[in-house]
Amino acid sequence: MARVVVDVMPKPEILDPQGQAVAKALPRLGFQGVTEVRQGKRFELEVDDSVDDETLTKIAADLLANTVIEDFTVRRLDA
Amino acid sequence: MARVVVDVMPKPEILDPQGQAVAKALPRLGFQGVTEVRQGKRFELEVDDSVDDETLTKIAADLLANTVIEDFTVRRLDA
Amino acid sequence: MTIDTVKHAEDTPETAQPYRELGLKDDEYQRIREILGRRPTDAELAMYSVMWSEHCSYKSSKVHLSYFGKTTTEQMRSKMLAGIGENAGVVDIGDGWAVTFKVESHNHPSYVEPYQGAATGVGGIVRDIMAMGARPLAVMDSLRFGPADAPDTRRVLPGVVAGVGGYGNCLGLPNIGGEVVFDSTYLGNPLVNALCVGAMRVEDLHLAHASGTGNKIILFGARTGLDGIGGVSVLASDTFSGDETTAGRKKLPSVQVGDPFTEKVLIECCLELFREGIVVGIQDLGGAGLSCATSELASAGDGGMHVNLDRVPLRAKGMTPAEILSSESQERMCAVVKPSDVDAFMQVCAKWDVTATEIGEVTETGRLVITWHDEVVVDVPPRTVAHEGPVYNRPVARPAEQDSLQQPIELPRPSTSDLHDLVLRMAGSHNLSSRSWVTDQYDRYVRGGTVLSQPSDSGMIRIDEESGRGVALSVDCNGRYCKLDPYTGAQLALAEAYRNVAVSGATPVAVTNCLNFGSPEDPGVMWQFEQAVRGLADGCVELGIPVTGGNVSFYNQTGATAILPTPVVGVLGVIDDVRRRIPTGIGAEAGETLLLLGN
Amino acid sequence: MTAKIGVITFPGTLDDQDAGRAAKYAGAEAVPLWHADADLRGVDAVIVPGGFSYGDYLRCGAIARFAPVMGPVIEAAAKGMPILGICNGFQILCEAGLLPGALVRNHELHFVCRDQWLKVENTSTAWSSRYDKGAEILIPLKSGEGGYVAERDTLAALEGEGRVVFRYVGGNPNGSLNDIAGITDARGRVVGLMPHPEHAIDALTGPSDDGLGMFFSAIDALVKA
Ligand SMILES: Nc1ncnc2c1ncn2[C@@H]1O[C@H](COP(=O)(O)OP(=O)(O)O)[C@@H](O)[C@H]1O
Repeated sequence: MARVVVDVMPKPEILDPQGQAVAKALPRLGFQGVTEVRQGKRFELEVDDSVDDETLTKIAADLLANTVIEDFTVRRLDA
Repeated sequence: MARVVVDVMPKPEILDPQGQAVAKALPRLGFQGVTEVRQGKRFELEVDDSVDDETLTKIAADLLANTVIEDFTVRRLDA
Repeated sequence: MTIDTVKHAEDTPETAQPYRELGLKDDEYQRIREILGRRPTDAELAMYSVMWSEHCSYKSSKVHLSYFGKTTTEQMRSKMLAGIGENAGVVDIGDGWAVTFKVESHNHPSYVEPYQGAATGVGGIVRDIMAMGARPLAVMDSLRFGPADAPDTRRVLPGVVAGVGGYGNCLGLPNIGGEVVFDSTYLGNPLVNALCVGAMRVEDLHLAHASGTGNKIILFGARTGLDGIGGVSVLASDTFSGDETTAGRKKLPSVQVGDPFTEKVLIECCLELFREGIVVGIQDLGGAGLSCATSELASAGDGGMHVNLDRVPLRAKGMTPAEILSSESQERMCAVVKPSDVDAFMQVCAKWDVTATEIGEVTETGRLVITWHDEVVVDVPPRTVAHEGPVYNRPVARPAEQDSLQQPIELPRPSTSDLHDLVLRMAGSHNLSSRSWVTDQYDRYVRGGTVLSQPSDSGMIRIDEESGRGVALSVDCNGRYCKLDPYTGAQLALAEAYRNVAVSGATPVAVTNCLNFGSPEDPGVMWQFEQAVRGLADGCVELGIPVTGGNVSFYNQTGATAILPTPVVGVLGVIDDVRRRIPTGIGAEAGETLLLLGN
Repeated sequence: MTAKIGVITFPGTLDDQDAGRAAKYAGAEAVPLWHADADLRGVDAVIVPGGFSYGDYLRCGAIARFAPVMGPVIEAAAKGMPILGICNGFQILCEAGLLPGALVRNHELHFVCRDQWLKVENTSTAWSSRYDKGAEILIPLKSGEGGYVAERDTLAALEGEGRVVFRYVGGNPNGSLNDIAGITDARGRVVGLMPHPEHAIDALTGPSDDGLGMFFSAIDALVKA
């Protein structure tokens, strides 16, 4: 068994309304000094040891991320 | 300037319809061996050096996560 | 970075320019050189190429669309306050109310990225309606996909429906109807046509023009980013290495991401600006971004315009003037405001937390001059960009296969047991099954004025809460009929939409359309197009209601195969009291008599 | 004297006009309240209407709950003012801590717009006294994040104290725990629900006029007070 994390973030040049909403809200709530916010997704997967890195990348690219507008990274956590 | 990542995940006992939907879809797409999926959010913040850890935790707890249903972690990335 | 200024262009007449990559033909490029008396700058080339594209210039359709104007009589025009050529058509519906409506395609973007493509399609048509001075009141969507069980349909359809819903729901516009059609010709070319309807008091009608020397040009709404830059990136790639953060970045995805929240706030902000009476002219930023907004405003105005492009608030670093002019960032508007009203304008924007920036002013030079840090990068006669683009008389030829298509086939009379099976098969077919999977994802209640929506034949909304005055709308088309006979097929689409509106109790008054066809370079497609336009126009004369606007989408084709000719027709009807609407459905009471009308 | 019911508008609020119209249909005066004003303009009750405040991109209601107007709303709630949160308003009240629990993505991940039957479970709140206990009412539901969740103890307390006001019947549309459609605070003055009573005030524009009962109930509660 392994624990895998896939992080999916909007591509840098793509508009991120979610991150923007947070960035705009912070000063209103009295938090200064946060200059940029981007919001993406984090997936935590439990996978059998039989699942190789290539498969994980395919899962991320095909299902978890929309590669037209998002980038992703896959990493195994140490048990 | 520092880069900060806040990960927000649904609490283990709370229903996670999005993670469940992914878990269900995987075998249909021919991917075996993924036994559990949870979906949360990942925030990437650019913050001035003046922003201390306590403030970051407050931002995460007050705004980025709803602690009734979500857990969060805050970490600074090395530049 | 070096910027290609007008002066630089004059000094370097021989510089090779990537006009072909930008979609311009040799003779079109030559014409630009003649108009300017020199080679265009990068920024000018970006502007001309996008404004002279099929999508913006209607260069292949113009000669045919003029038939609408020729056939519209004074009688038909009597209720029309604005027609073809404006952002959207406007009709007088009585009691001092004016209604504006239009349908537009977002086909290709929805294939590339279904959710965002469909979402920004809704966003774009809503801004068109807003630019007339109206409050948007409802949306509809007319959708076509490949076979329901094809893998690509499974990718495209859920995303499109979620996108239409996601954007419209978040904007607070009820979805009051539409279509979902499946046919194999749409597999690589799904159609996403979105309609918006809005209303205003007659005296609040706004037209897009920049007049009054000294008046200020204000850009407001979202910041400008690298959205939809696509082809324009070729302009810089020669000169710069592929560093992602500066100009010369690699080819960017021409995908725009919508932000419906920003648009909702923009709507409320615009309506407040209209109420305050401080807007001289207004234009939405659509397909061709600032290129379109500045050249169209200037072209429709009475003088010239000067724009300081470096004032435009940007979202990305290192954008070039060409990129800024071509950016398709969503949720932006451009207004012309008297200098004495600028403060008041800015205050309203501040109340709604909308970014607003004065980017230029109306001049009396008769030219559109755009500067970048005090250097002139564009200096053009605005009409040559916006209204005097190329016009093509493309070859038209009736396809040879048309005769065989129309061969009558002898069909055997079905037996009773055949009919039973047939009815079951039809009821279970993808084209006739329930649409609730789609419509259940759309808010039909928001605003509290929806009187009819799914599963009714037409959508109906109340406009005046006191009197109950309202409008009904239906969009329809059967591409298979249009393939058999585009002239009659277009008339059938018109007749169907007309009937759907009439049976709800409303009186049809106006027509809009979205003409989705294959490549205009195929004479057979051009023939379908010409026939459909004539059929629709002649049908309108017969019914006595005018076409007030529309949209043309060409190049819907995969390889040599075009989509079915799909002239989607929208009909608007007026009802003086929505309480007298006629709901769809039979069998509400026992003993009802069923009558069949017509033959 | 006519009851004054305040209706809050946040950036991105959509059903404020509708909530005001419903209050008027029931005979109250509807008073618009602006998110940026820390003032309730002397109203007797408050409705936090539906929509997508700030786009709801982060989490529904997460940003709206910090708006200046929410300060006095929280104070007024403590004093027993009737407060109704509808859909996004319900989410905001949960985020603000005026109601327990939270709302998550619908279990099928789609936005759902449908005419929904609800069972009225508690008729002693400020917003439900006009209904008969056990009555079934038809109200539009339209939301993408309407699944009610709470920790086990919270849920047990809500059920034990009879604080579930409305329950979905005829199928659970969004995966809400215990089919919960709406709940109340301990005193029965603050109520939040996902379905939209303001869209069910006239059979012309809604599936029924069953929603009017909530607004009449509030006016009754104000007259009694
Ligand atoms: N894409 C859509 N968006 C909104 N409403 C739709 C859509 N497709 C169908 N509808 C609505 O669903 C109902 C049924 O559609 P349809 O089966 O095409 O009806 P009909 O065959 O009577 O035109 C109609 O009220 C129609 O407006």
